Amino acid sequence: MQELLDNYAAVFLAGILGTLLVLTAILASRFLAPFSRSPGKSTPYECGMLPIGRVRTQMQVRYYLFAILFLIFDVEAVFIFPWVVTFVGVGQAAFYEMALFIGILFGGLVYAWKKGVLQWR
Amino acid sequence: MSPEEQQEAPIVPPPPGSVADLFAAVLPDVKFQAAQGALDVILTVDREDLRRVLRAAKDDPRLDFKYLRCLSGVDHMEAGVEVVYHLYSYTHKHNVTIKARLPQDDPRLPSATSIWRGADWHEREAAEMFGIFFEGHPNLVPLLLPEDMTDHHPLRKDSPLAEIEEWQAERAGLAAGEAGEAEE
Amino acid sequence: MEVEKAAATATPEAEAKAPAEVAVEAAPQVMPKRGVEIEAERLRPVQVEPGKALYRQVLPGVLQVPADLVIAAARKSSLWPMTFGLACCAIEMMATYMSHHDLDRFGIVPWASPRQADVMIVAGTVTKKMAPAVKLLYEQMPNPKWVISMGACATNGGPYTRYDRVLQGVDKIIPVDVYVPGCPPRPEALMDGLIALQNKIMEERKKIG
Amino acid sequence: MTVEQEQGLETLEINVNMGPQHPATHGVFRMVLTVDGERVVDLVPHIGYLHRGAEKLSENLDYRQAIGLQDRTEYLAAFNAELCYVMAVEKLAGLEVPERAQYIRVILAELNRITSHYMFMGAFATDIGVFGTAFTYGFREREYIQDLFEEVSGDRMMYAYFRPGGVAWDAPDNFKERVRWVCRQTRVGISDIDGLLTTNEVFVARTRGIGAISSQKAIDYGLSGPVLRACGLKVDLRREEPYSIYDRFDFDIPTGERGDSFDRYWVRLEEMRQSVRIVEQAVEQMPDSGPILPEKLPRRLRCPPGEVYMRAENPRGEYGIYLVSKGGDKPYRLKVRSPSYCNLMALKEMTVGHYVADAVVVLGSIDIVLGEVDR
Repeated sequence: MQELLDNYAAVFLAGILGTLLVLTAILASRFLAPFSRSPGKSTPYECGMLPIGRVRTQMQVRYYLFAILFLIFDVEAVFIFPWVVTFVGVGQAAFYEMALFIGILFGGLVYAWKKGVLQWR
Repeated sequence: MSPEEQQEAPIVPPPPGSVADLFAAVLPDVKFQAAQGALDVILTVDREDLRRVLRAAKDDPRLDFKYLRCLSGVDHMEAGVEVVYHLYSYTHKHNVTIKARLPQDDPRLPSATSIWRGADWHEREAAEMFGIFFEGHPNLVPLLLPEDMTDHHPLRKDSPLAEIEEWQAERAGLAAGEAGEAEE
Repeated sequence: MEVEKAAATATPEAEAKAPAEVAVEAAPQVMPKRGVEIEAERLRPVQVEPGKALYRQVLPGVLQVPADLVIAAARKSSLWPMTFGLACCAIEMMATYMSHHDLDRFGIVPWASPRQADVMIVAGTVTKKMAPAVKLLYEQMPNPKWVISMGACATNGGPYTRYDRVLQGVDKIIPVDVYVPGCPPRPEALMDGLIALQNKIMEERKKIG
Repeated sequence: MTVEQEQGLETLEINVNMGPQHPATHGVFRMVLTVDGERVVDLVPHIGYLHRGAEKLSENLDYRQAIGLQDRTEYLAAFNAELCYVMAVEKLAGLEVPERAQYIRVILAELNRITSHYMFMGAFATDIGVFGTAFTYGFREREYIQDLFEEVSGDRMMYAYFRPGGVAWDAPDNFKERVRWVCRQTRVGISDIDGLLTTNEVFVARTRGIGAISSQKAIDYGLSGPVLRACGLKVDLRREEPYSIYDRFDFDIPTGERGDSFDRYWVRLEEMRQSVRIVEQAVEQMPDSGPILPEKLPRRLRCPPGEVYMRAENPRGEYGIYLVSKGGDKPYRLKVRSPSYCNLMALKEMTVGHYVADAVVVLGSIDIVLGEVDR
């Protein structure tokens, strides 16, 4: 029970440090920088020119496909990280399970590739 | 230098067999005033038949001036505004300079963009710098000056140079000079 | 062809148009008559409010002096200039960034967007058509920000000062901290300007806040 | 303007403003791209953000003073611009340039072409995505050549060293050894960049077939220089209308096949090698001593009335000086025919239909210098 608690203590500590880092990153500039508001500062940056056109434009539908594909392989990477870290002590079976996991996702990628989603028509 | 000292260039007739004779052969009914410049032959044409001359210069196989080198405006004050076309042919490897002089009060000229696509910006620049109006130019909007500045023609001889203004940082009190120290 | 007729003028455009003429698609707009006076509004100097940092109000006086020192030392040793090359001085500025005259050792990293930049090095001639863009870029930079006017053109118009379309000095529209002389200034001169800016930051640490 | 989609979901077109302050526009060039998703549908270039009136000011400077403005107009290859302007004045005034001065001029002009192409290599590769590496290579090599320029003319970029009739003062005594050393160093630099980029698979994939233009269209638009030679035309002013002493050197003219961005890069790379060949031949043939200015050069040069359109082969294309003189010591009208200005007219023709990322590549491949575009 004790080492279980220790494990969770480590995770808990990592969580605190993570949020602390993020908070200082955000609040430090708010706290230290002499902030001054001006009309020009709030306009979106367009290489020095006043912005053209409207912000609310319907985007191309193809961007959605790229976003979904990225999401899938990003989540896959999240699952691979813990596996890689504990790879030595876990034993043979984990390797084949992960191979199967990656194989299925690779199948999805091949399907998307053949469908021509990766090409910007 | 004052206008009195300005002398006109002496008209030196071009050597026989030069481009001027080719032009005379191709367009017999157009009267050219030919002269030999430092490098190429210069033909001065009236404004009325300029378009036909340029069209023939490009399409006629004997002339074949497919390459518009440069199109520039020259302001001769009372003597009017002059538009100068420098043409070159890659096949015959010969050059020509075609000039058209416009009266100062009515600087109007048919556009050459339909003949050479490369004339587009040259004409827009000549238009905004000298106030020449090119008829038939698809988009005669100032190019080097801001788009909405249409009555200022800097390259004209009568538009003056700017005076040297006082340097900001020396003038006391203006924020620009002492921006470093934020006011207490 | 109808466009030609629309623009047919008094001159006897007599002969028939050659059919092979490329149809000119847009009608030539009649140019709106607008004068030079609209420039005045575009060239008005930028309003500058240096703004007050929170830690100055919260921290008691005795703690502010070391805080200022640390913050100013941090700011001066990581100046991020916005790549704002206008003309010939930009090539000399790039030569200064590159390995031969390396600026990375000062912690100076050229950055493309004004949002993360601290210094705006105005390298080149500021024309009146470019002035609104310079003002907007300066406003879009977060405080604290500094401006280095590199070269004679940015300081007072340089060799082009007598032309009426050139702004005689960028300090007519935005406040300038360091003027670097030269046309173009040598890389060593620009480095000297940046070091002068660093010293200026250290000297004025109490005021910037 | 909405764009119909196969699935019936119509999307609006976005106006992307690649404005005056942009890392990929090589200065203050602005183009408004109308973009349908990733594909460029329309492109409107805006120039004039660096219009400093060099032509208007030259009308109020005498012939020697206007040399400084020519350097600042074409600031990447100042020697070539000076050479073209100075030859125009010599043609008008009928001055004879002594031998040694001609050789010094050709050597410096060709070396300046190499520095300009180095700058192109760095900027073009950065546009493609080889961020920084090619820039550091290019600028390292430029420094070697700029050191030589500084020894000869006293300045790194704005030389004002050529004069109508020759050069201002004689080159230093170790000029020949220094030029030979710089040529050896340049050959190493060229092979570095060649090895880095030409066979780089990503570089070729990003530039082959992008921004292609046919040779008829190129001539119709008035393109010149490497952009025109990339379309397969063997056209070089140093060979067709040899000016100065270019007819004494043998060098060949590299041409591309398809006129796309890779060919333009490749033509400039080969041109650098040809320039080194020219410089090496020029150093061998150069007389060791001799006058550098004609004897009877008047203090205040007055040109007889007349006009001339002098053209020279600049790194970017045909750089022309149309000089009108009405007597007196000031030019009456000085028009600079800038190659980048003419090459930019075809930008829309080359870019529409490609992706947004390729618009940056096409603009980079034309290699514009804004001082010369806006004059």
